[in-house]
Amino acid sequence: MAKQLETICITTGPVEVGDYVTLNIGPIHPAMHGTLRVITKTDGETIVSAKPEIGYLHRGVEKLGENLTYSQFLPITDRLNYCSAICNNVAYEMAVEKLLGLQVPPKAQLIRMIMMELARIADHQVCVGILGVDLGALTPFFYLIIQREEIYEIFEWHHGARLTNSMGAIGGVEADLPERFHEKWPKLRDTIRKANDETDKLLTHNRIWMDRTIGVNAFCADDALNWGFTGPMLRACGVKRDLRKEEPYLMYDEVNFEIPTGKHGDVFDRYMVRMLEMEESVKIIDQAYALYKELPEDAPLMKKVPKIIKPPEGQIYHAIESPNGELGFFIKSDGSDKPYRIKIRPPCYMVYQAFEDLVKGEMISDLIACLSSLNVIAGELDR
Amino acid sequence: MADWQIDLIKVVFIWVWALLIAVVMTWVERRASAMMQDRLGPNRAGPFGLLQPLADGIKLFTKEDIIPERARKILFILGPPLFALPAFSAYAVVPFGDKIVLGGKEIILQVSDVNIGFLYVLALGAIGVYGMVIGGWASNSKYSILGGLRATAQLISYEVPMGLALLTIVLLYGTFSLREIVLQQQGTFLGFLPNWGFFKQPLGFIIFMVAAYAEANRVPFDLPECESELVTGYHTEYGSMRLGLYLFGEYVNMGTLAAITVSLFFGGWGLPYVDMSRFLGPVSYGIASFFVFFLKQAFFLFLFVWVRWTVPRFRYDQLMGLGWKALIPLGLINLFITALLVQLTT
Amino acid sequence: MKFQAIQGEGWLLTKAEQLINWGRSRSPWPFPYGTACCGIELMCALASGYDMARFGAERVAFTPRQCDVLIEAGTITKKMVPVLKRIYAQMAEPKWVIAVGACACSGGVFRTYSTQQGIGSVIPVDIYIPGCPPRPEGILYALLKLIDKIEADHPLYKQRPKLIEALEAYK
Amino acid sequence: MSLKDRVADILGKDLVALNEFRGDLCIEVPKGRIVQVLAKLKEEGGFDFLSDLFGVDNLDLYAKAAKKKKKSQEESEDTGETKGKESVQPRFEVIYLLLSLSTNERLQVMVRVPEDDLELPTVTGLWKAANWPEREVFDMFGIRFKGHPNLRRLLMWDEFQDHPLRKDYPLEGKGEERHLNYDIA
Repeated sequence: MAKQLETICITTGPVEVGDYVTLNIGPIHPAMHGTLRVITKTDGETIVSAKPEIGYLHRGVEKLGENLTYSQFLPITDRLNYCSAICNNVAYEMAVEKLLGLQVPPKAQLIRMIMMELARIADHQVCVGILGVDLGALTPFFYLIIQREEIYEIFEWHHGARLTNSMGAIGGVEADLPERFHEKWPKLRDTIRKANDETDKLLTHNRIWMDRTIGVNAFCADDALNWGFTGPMLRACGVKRDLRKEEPYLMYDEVNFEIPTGKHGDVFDRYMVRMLEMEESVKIIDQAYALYKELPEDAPLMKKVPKIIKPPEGQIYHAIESPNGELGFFIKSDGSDKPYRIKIRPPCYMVYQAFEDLVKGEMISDLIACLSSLNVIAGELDR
Repeated sequence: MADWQIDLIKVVFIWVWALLIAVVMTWVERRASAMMQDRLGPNRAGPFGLLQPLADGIKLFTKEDIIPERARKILFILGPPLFALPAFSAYAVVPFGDKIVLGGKEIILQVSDVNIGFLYVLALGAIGVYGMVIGGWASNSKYSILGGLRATAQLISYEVPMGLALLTIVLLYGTFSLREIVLQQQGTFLGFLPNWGFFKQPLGFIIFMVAAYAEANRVPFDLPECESELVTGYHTEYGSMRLGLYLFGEYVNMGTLAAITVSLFFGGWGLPYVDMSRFLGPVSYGIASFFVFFLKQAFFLFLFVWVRWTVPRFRYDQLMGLGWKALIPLGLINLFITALLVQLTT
Repeated sequence: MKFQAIQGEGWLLTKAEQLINWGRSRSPWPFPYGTACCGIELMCALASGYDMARFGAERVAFTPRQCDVLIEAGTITKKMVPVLKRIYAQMAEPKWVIAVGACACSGGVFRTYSTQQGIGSVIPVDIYIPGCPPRPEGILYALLKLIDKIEADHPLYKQRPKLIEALEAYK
Repeated sequence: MSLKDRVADILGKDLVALNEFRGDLCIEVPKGRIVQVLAKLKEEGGFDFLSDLFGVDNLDLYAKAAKKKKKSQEESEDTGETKGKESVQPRFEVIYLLLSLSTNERLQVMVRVPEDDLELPTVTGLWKAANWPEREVFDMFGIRFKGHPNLRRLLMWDEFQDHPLRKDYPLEGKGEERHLNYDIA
């Protein structure tokens, strides 16, 4: 049998002949979301080993950061996790602000919060939708995508871009919430809930969906912490940890929200955590919007920042809770107008390195389900 | 007209009909899925995009034909026709109408009333599998062979429950001929229910339906293709019209299975409670019976599409588990009970 | 004289070419080679709001054998270049390529050691879409432009010189 | 007891330097003792989560400092300083970002790695999370980690020669191309 399998016609890479069949999945494969690649050894359909290979989208962002000024690097951060670019923008802005030692005015903080939570919803919608597609249920994906378009509309009103937003600036945000946001938000809240509801009805209690997700790739909390998991992945394992609560930034300590957690860390728990988080995000936006309305209309949006930003020498690390988990920026400054070293700590980098542990002994179909539930975004994985 | 001429006309008619259903189904599938997903679907080729299948066909015909260097060439070429032709052939025993009187001659609307029609259908269904397996194996690609292996295991294990479900029908009606079975389903029983296989064998129908979805390679049982895992499964290496034949064969297969379902469980051409032959002329009765049959078939074809875009896909071991642990025991129990009832009542 | 229909623009051949072009332009099945940010916009273009399926570009298959249009959306790194070349080589003729976004066109903002500066130097590209990333409307517009291009093609003419040569030898 | 005192207490004489900036504490520890120090911090200090691990190349920083010093020296003509002390300063730094899950405190642990001895012991035994970051540091800076289970290039392809994040590597590269030879066996 093995002799017949020597060539791989579609994919590339070394081929081994032995008792196990080496199956190369990716970098171009429907479930690999662009540029991921896993080299698996399978015994029939069971996976004996799965070695992820990354770097197919390594664009040298960190090196680029060392050659651009602080403000110029902001648009580059969009291209990290392109599903929720705003979270990257705000994370970077906040890191530089920490380096400069300045506090952003409250109105800017609230606008950042609202936009970040919208981006979180958009990100989770893609993740859940793609998970459905990879398990064969295409229709929920379309319902969620329509909803995402509405969120994009708000982004477009606010800062003129759909996907790569480059929202705000170092020191605050440039523009107030758009006029139309005030009418749009109550409607949008209902439609987001409706889309989630439809997805929920189509998937959550579906017998096949339950069979495919419950108990698949279950992971225990100790291992997850040892592997450096953060975000929904860690929460699905039952650890109640969210940087919005643990190290509150912006004004997250003034709003009430729950941290949904799972129990077993399986695909179903990850799916449920993401679904519930969308609901929490809607709540956060509601409260942040109420706080926003209390502020006077001409409240400042920007802190005064010099045109050429030259932070003092020193090094800082600042992390926020992005949709995938802890997104941190380490910046070392040498006193010039360019950062001396920028290191990005992407959340899915740590998650994806545990991939072999996650899928060993499962079947090929589970590998696909697992990968989509991790929500690995190649842009921030390879940087 | 001589008998052979009539037979020829019937053969051509059923062939065109099967082709048409498959062609229209590719359009229906795309438009219906678009409808369910708040989209429009193809609407540029012809009115409502009705000519979309034609455009696809022209494109596939004029596309470069690639046979991978390391493929087994003869088998690679043999695969797609081996998949599509048995599905066509199975139409031969489908009674697509009652009878029509033309020129004083009574014509049965069925190409051939074989007295073992049942076995013929099952046998052809089993041959169709070879098209996939050979295609998958001959491509010499790992995704293809995985698809082919899945096809083998899946389709062969689902033949068994399907056979068990069909056996209950045979027990019930005491014949292998499809036409006989349809004739026996006319009228009512227990006073109000149509005399359909569905009402007499609900469990058998469910088993048959599940097995039919598995036979037709449709979601939730489309594991040999499985777009998100095996790229496109057994036909990963196929392009141009060879691919066209595979895609086409799938729809022909669906058409056959829908026709068989209608004949066995839903009274074929007959309407419930109404005997059309009483108030219709001999010619119009023949045509009407064909349309009734067609409408019933169309419903089941749409059901295929409906399910396809609603549910997720099974995993391989769950699929086998469902086949061997649930459907086969159920089928056996159903067979036993039916045998007992038939023995007691006759 | 005998071969006028082949040598000149005969009625039959022109009609046949029109028919083929009609078929090809109505069903450009895409190969969504989405590597980065533009992949998300490509996804939006395929989904409900914009619905690329209207133009027949519906059957999205990830096997190069079955696709007509390679939609390359996103950055191509130097590590990825051999893969892209191979995918393109595996596609069956006739094939077209759309380069979506600044990265695919020219490398975009990523003028770094690991990024390929535009895929045009690696594979032939038919349509370039600027933007970082382009809106779904941009992708649809590119598809329409590609359809125009296909309709203006001469699928039979390409082989005609060879055919004429063969027929001349026959005389 | 503040974090600073606690860390000083735990590490004792392993603590080479301590630096606080905007509330972020960065400690420097000797290169040979890094695994022991991190184990101690994990066991006694409660820093049970490795957030990240990365390298820094200080080549330009030292060059700049040397230039500045030279300039100031020329201006003041102070001959008391010994020249060339900067050149023996270790070129690379590797920084371990630690996090305490119970108290939410973060700590940067830094080791200096000289250019002539680019080797560090691996910490994959303490945290599995160090696996890929260590590979990345090797890929980007050329620092080898002794005992790492699979020390291969992570982001660049295997045949790549240089280490791109070093300061003497140009941003636009040296024109490397990747070629694959598919052997059709």
